[in-house]
Amino acid sequence: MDYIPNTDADLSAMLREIGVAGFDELVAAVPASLRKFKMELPSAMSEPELQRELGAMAARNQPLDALTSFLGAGAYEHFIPSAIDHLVSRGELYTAYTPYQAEASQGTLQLLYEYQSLICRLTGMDISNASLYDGGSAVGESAYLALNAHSKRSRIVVSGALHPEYRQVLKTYTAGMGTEIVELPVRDGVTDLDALAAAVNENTAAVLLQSPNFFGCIEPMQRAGELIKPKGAWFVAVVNPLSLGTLRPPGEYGADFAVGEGQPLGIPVSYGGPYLGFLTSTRQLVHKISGRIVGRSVDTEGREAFCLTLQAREQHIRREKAASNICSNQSLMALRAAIFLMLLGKRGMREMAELNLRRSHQAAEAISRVPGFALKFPRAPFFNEFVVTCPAPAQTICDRLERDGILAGLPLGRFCAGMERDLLVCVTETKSTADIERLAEALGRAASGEVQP
Amino acid sequence: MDYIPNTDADLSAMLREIGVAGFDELVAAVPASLRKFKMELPSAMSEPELQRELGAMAARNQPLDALTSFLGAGAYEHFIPSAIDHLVSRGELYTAYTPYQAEASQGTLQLLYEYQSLICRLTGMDISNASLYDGGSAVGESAYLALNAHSKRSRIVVSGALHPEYRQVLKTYTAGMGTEIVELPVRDGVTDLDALAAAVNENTAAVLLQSPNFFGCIEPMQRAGELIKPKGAWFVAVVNPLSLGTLRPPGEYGADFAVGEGQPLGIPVSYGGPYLGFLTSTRQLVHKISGRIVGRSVDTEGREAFCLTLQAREQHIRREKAASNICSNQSLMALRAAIFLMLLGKRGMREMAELNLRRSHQAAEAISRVPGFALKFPRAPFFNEFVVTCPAPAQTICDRLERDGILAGLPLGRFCAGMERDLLVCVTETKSTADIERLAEALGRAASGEVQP
Amino acid sequence: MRESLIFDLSSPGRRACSLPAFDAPAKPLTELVPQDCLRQHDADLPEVSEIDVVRHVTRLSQINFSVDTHFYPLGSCTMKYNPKINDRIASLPGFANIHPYQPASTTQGALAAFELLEQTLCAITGMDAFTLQPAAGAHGELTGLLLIRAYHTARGNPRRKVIVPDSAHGTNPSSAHLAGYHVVTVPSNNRGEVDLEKFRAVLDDEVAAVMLTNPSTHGVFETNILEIAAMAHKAGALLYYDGANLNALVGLARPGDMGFDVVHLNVHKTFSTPHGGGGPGAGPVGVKKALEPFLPVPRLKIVEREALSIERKNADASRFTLHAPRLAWDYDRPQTIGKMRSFYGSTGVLIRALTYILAHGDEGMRRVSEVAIINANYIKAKLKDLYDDPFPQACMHEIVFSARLQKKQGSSARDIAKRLLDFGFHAPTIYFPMTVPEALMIEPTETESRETLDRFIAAMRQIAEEITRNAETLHNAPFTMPVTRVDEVKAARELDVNFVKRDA
Amino acid sequence: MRESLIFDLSSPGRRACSLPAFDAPAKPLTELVPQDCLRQHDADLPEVSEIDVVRHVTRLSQINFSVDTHFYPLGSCTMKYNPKINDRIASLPGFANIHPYQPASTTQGALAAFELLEQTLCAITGMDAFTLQPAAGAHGELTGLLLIRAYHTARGNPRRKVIVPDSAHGTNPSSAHLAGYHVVTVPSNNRGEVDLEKFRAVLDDEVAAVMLTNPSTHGVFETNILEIAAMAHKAGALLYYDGANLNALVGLARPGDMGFDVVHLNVHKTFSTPHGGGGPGAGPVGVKKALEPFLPVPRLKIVEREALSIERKNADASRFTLHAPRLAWDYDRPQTIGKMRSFYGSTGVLIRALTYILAHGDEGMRRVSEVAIINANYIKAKLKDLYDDPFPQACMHEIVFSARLQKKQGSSARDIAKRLLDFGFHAPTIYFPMTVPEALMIEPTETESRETLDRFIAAMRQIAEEITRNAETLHNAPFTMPVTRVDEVKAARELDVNFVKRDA
Ligand SMILES: Cc1ncc(COP(=O)(O)O)c(C=O)c1O
Ligand SMILES: Cc1ncc(COP(=O)(O)O)c(C=O)c1O
Repeated sequence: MDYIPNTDADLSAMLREIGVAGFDELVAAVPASLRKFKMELPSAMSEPELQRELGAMAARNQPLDALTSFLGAGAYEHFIPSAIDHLVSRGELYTAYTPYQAEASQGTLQLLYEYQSLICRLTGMDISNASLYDGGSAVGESAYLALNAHSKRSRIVVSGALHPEYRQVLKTYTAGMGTEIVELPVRDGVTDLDALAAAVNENTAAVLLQSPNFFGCIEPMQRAGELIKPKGAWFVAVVNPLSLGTLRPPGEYGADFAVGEGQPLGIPVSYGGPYLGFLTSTRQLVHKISGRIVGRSVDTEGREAFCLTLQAREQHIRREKAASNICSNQSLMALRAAIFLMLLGKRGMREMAELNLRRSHQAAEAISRVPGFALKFPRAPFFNEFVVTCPAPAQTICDRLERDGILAGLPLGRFCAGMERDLLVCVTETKSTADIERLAEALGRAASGEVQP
Repeated sequence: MDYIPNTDADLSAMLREIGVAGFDELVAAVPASLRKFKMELPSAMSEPELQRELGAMAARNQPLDALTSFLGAGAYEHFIPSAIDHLVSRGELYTAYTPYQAEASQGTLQLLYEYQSLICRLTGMDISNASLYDGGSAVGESAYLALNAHSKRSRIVVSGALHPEYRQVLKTYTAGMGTEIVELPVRDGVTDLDALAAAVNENTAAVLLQSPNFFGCIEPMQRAGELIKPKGAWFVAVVNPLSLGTLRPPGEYGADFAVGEGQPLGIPVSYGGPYLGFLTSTRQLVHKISGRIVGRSVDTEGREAFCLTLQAREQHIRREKAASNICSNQSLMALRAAIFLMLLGKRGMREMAELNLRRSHQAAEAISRVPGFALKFPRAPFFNEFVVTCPAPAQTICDRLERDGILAGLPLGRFCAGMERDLLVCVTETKSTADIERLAEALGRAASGEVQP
Repeated sequence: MRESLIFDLSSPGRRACSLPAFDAPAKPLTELVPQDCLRQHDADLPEVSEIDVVRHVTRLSQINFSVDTHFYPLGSCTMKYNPKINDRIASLPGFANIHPYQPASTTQGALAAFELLEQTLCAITGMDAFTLQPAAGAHGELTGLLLIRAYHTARGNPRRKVIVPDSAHGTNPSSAHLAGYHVVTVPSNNRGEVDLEKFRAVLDDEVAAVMLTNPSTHGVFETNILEIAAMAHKAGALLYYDGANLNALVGLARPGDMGFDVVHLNVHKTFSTPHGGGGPGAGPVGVKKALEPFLPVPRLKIVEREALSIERKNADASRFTLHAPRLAWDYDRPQTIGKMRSFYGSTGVLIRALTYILAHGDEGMRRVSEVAIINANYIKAKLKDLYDDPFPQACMHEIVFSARLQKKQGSSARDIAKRLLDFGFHAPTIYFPMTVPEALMIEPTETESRETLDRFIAAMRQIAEEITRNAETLHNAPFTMPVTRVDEVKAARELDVNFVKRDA
Repeated sequence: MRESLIFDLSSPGRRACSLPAFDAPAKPLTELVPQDCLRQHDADLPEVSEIDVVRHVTRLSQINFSVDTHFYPLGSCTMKYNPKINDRIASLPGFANIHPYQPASTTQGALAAFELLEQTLCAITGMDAFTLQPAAGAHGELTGLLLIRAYHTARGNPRRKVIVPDSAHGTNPSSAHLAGYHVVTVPSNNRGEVDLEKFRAVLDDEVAAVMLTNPSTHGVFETNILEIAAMAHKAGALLYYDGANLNALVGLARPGDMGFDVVHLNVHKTFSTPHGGGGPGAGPVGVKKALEPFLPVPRLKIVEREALSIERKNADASRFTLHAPRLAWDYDRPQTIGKMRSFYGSTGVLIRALTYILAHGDEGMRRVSEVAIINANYIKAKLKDLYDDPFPQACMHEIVFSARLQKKQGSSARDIAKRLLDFGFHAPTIYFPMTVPEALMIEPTETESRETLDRFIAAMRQIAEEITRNAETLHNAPFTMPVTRVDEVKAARELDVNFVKRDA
């Protein structure tokens, strides 16, 4: 099955018009030695076969709606209003390219402008770009920007409670830059601020803190900011945008950049992608941030009109001098987030964030009551995930619950040495009281099975 | 959860502008005694709750993609190209009303004109309306038209091999018309033509034959037509439109009306509806057919333009003198069928019909080889379904196969007295050789289990 | 740019779909079926690729008005917003991909949904039982009248007549005729209601039914409804309710309580299922106990008892759970009228209606009608100085103006309708009801905001103004649509309803 | 009619979504988290209803050009048709609703899909291993260059330089810079290919990599590619392939066979995943064996052996079956460069690419490139008399014209681009590559029909004609879009990138 309208007859006629004897004449420049290979792809499938065979492949996965999942850790199961899929599946939106021709792309442009404005309102920041790839790469990108905007500095200080995958991206991204990465210890679930104060020096380009952090805990961002500012380093806040329905936004505690993963805003978990990296900054840094930016302007008749702006920052103009190489971004995901924010609105965002807060605290209480289980960081405030210490290796507990169709959370041993008994549990608004009770009971059963040696 | 933008504040302001003290003043005309009731609907659900609870309700059904089904009998599992859903889910199409205002509805109108033309090409008839409700009601409707177009005649002759539900609709529809319905016997799977010749008289308004008929057999339509014509009765052919990819179309054997169920053309089985009734006729009968019809015309500047036409036939103008009461029809389903025919195209329709023919014959052969099973009507040609006589009650056989996730077909005892051992098996292009082998094996097992008393 | 006909896009050999090859030895077709059963030439369908079809339909869709793009105040049609969750639920494989003849053991979810919908419709209308089988309003009417005929027949005399008011929708007399009845029309009085005296005059013991809609198609409440019902019942006639206007009444009053014996509902109106450019809809029919035995087959029956709990306390907001009994289809109903269509009903449409009702709940459904009525009266209040308002009382969910005054100035209801398109509004229903000259029937529904209504009102006022200044120009409206006014006379005279390629 | 900003549609108290109530005793929030963690004022998001959002986005979408509505010959972007089956497969709950940290036992289908895609990409490119992690082409470049750095570092010296041709896409030098390299530009010769002598001159043992795309952004094949590869390898440099132009080569020649050591692919170009108005795409990176140890983590590993059979014989057309081995993620890769993003890749995008590849199969994929090349040469043949064609040889899948002649007459490439919009065609890429003055880079792709190309050619010819007659008028093009030319200077000077309501 292909999607090629031209038939052999069309092609022969066209080759005649081109004035060649055949296709091979057109590609005579390709050395003959290069043309002697076998691709050995499977033979073609018709659409009914694709539906059947790839449907069967999908059926080898167990989707979250067939399980009860308490997994989070950077990818969150949330309510997605049906109108989002309805709207983003419109061909005019999802089969368009980057809006280079403003006059033929006002739909995409206005929606991206609205996305930028909505993200600014949510984060309290002044400027947002039109998207980056995802949360992890947004962290990497923020390092590029910070280093670029502080061209004389080469140290980056990062919280040990930043998502381990994000930390890994940060290191990978900066491998060629001669950057010194200093990792701060975590105490009681949050970044050690004394260590922070000690680590930030005149050579520090940026300090990266995540809140809620990898362990679900809300960091003392205000105080951290106060320690960072006097040293002139950029304060990069990595935040969960959904949490900002109820938590203090980075614009209020002095962040210079706020970045993060936009997936909670109406984007399916989809096995890790495509997601949405968002990047915001203060007004001062507008010429330093990367990625597409849409501006509001007028047309020759003075009517409101939108176009890409500040392109002089970008790779296609600045080339090797650009602060970033980003070209294609995640527009359609930004559109999902924008529609999500429009639909949830002022009240809905608060309610949804509060529901997450309440459900996770309800679950934390319920689990704490299960003999053998305890909150790892009882003093740290948290949003929608928290760490539980188990009476047995967390992986063992999870394996047991999996048999009942429950994904109890993420065993932390894999990421943090010494935390083999710790489990990161996420409880969003998708979970009911009954789900939480089921989890607590199942944990109880799994643990009592474990007590006997 | 409601979809009402106006807030209480908006409504109060509006009531003030209307000049009433409150809502109750607006509805003062409603007697107080009528307002004292309790509706007792369940309390409101938010969208996340709807997704969860109605999702759970849907999950209590076993969809065909989780089973291997050989059910047909008026509702067929066929390949549906993905582009259909993509296109008909566009809001501009599915949230529009009947195109009363032609200038604001050219999209719907042109597509319905194309639907009419496509159906004419497929059936070989001259005229098609823009849809009726479904196959069963289309048969009822054809009786109204026949009786109306032959106002002096009151007998309708109908094949006993017409789908039993359609026959029931025919009787129900004509209950108030004083119509005499004569049912023809079936011999060897097809309508007894001698009986037909005997039954058609000068008082006969119409003869209804289905091909392929309820038992899957292809009727001798040509000969039937030759018997009907001389008596001046209308020859109504009830046909499966998909079969016309390879079978002779009603336009070639002299049908006056061709009607039927359009569901095989890209419409999901959806537990029986919404489906698509189609209605076609010869040019001679154009003023006699019912339902919306779209015509091609021009606008005041001479450009091609479309509008509803021949409205003088319809209920909103003729009222009690109209031949039909149809108002809303099945436009969106007609659109699905039109897109299906565009996508399958000339070659695809032939290939798909042939695949059905081949698969069903492959299955018939395979089942015939299973000890104890035999084709009921070995001499009658068939399209994609056929009747098998089982070595035990067909219901028992089906119940056994259901445990293996196979729906073996429709046990006919329910519809036809004396056919308790007969099973109507449908095999469309969705079935593979492996599926057919699985069915044959399972039948073999079920039967051998049965042989022991 | 005009969009070509799909036939003009066709080019030999192109195709959009391929199919799996037949993977077993393929005999010649004529060994399977006789040659004379087979088609000699392929049907002359277009040969195009997928991109052609997608562009063709996408572009055509863009030149349509629709609820998703425009305010659509089409009277009697209740063009409310169609929530997207409804489509999502209806297209779950558990609903969209089940066969009507699957064993009940594999379709309990669908049966439960039907049961729940029947129960909620009973609650809303005050009727005792519902059939979900009819495919649309008119189909529901025919069902209802055949039920009435069966009822009277069972009592010895099917009776001969059906009374309908002069303001009735065309489907009412038409349905009555198809059910074998003679139609007697009763005129309206100057308040737009049934003229009670004239009604009394035509009511006799040959009247099988009186068909009304309430509010009437004049948009006003039949204040004498209880009296009419009493009179009809006294004469042995049944009262039939055309549910097209139910959007005015939900939670406010119930046809069942007014004395109606049979009602049909248009779920594509009151219950928000999309109209699809003409359909599909669904027209469930509700009846009082006495008519239940006659309902079409099959009916739902409870095989194993267990409460069907659709209750969810607001107070403690406990989770909604459906404790469904085991259900099955019952065909064994000796008094049934039979069947109105294949299978059970338009499942996909009915699931949407159920989703909508469950979303709103008791409070929400009540609010629907309240807001629909306020919105209509708001338009009435803001336009009645410029457009003739034939009935003095408050309207219900829609308002019927007459463009009599504008007609005198040289512009018709049609002109006004066409001109409205230029302002980005769909036209009201025009020339219906036939009792009102130059009728403009405006139904805003509850899903439009005050701001939208204000913009509509401003447009209507500007049009009235334009007419005062120069009525002539409106004859050429609309000015901004993809086509100018379409020649309907030519369409009917030089009938072209099936594309035939003109030879080159 | 202009569509308002969503903020202007907001009205206090309106809402589109409600949420379930919290069904347990609700403490004050401050008992859960300290007051100073909480937001003091709600974020100032719009308050609108669902119908507002649906109308807003639907209407805005209608004023976009897109592949689904228009021919989009945007050079270097491969705006081919996006098959609808791909979206359907990607949105199956089995793919769209699985969590990246679910146990492998519950995601074998996804792992098998990744494995199969890696294998097919290897087959198409002639590389030995692929990572699916990168999110786009530029991201793939950065990945590739970091791999190259790791490779050289492991050999003792990361080296300092990367050579790119002057015609390279901006992302190439930019990516090289971010990977810590100094960029050396090599000029093209008059056939649009790398100037071999100049290349030799800059090649030394501090060159880590040479980045090329082939066909180059001039749309022509690098005939010296084997020689370039040999020279680079001899100098110890690696060869990097920018896969943006792979649509010319599938089944025709493979970068792996040409000597490329690292390639990235743009699945949103060659493999038909929709571009979404700017993204998401995906940029898988393929490498030769020697670089495999450095690939980002995690990698797929086979836990339990069993052949992964992706073979399906054409001959007997036996059913395609995937015999998948048991797969898992492997993080234990000591030489890895680390991670380029969270999790594994853009699953939803990758599934679309896989669906596309399986649909075409071996033959079909080959035909893709053949037709893409014929279509481009057809345009070249039909326009080269009017538009300057800087390179004499046949082009590959795209053709770069220069509007030099038109510029002399007073119209720029930009004017031509804007005027094309009026004809219902998206504009070509303009002013890229920078090596061609007034560049018009036209890429038709294989999914456009000859008829569409003919209409486009006619439009281009008419525009050339218009310029000859009156170049001035084109300065005001487009004339038929929802807006006239947008003031980009004002946009940058009076920056408004975040809506702030002007006070009344
Ligand atoms: C008052 C009234 N009755 C009946 C009908 C017929 O309903 P349907 O179109 O669903 O058949 C309509 C529809 O327009 C109507 O407005
Ligand atoms: C030649 C070339 N290289 C690289 C890229 C960058 O790819 P992406 O936009 O996917 O990051 C592009 C995209 O336009 C391109 O055309």
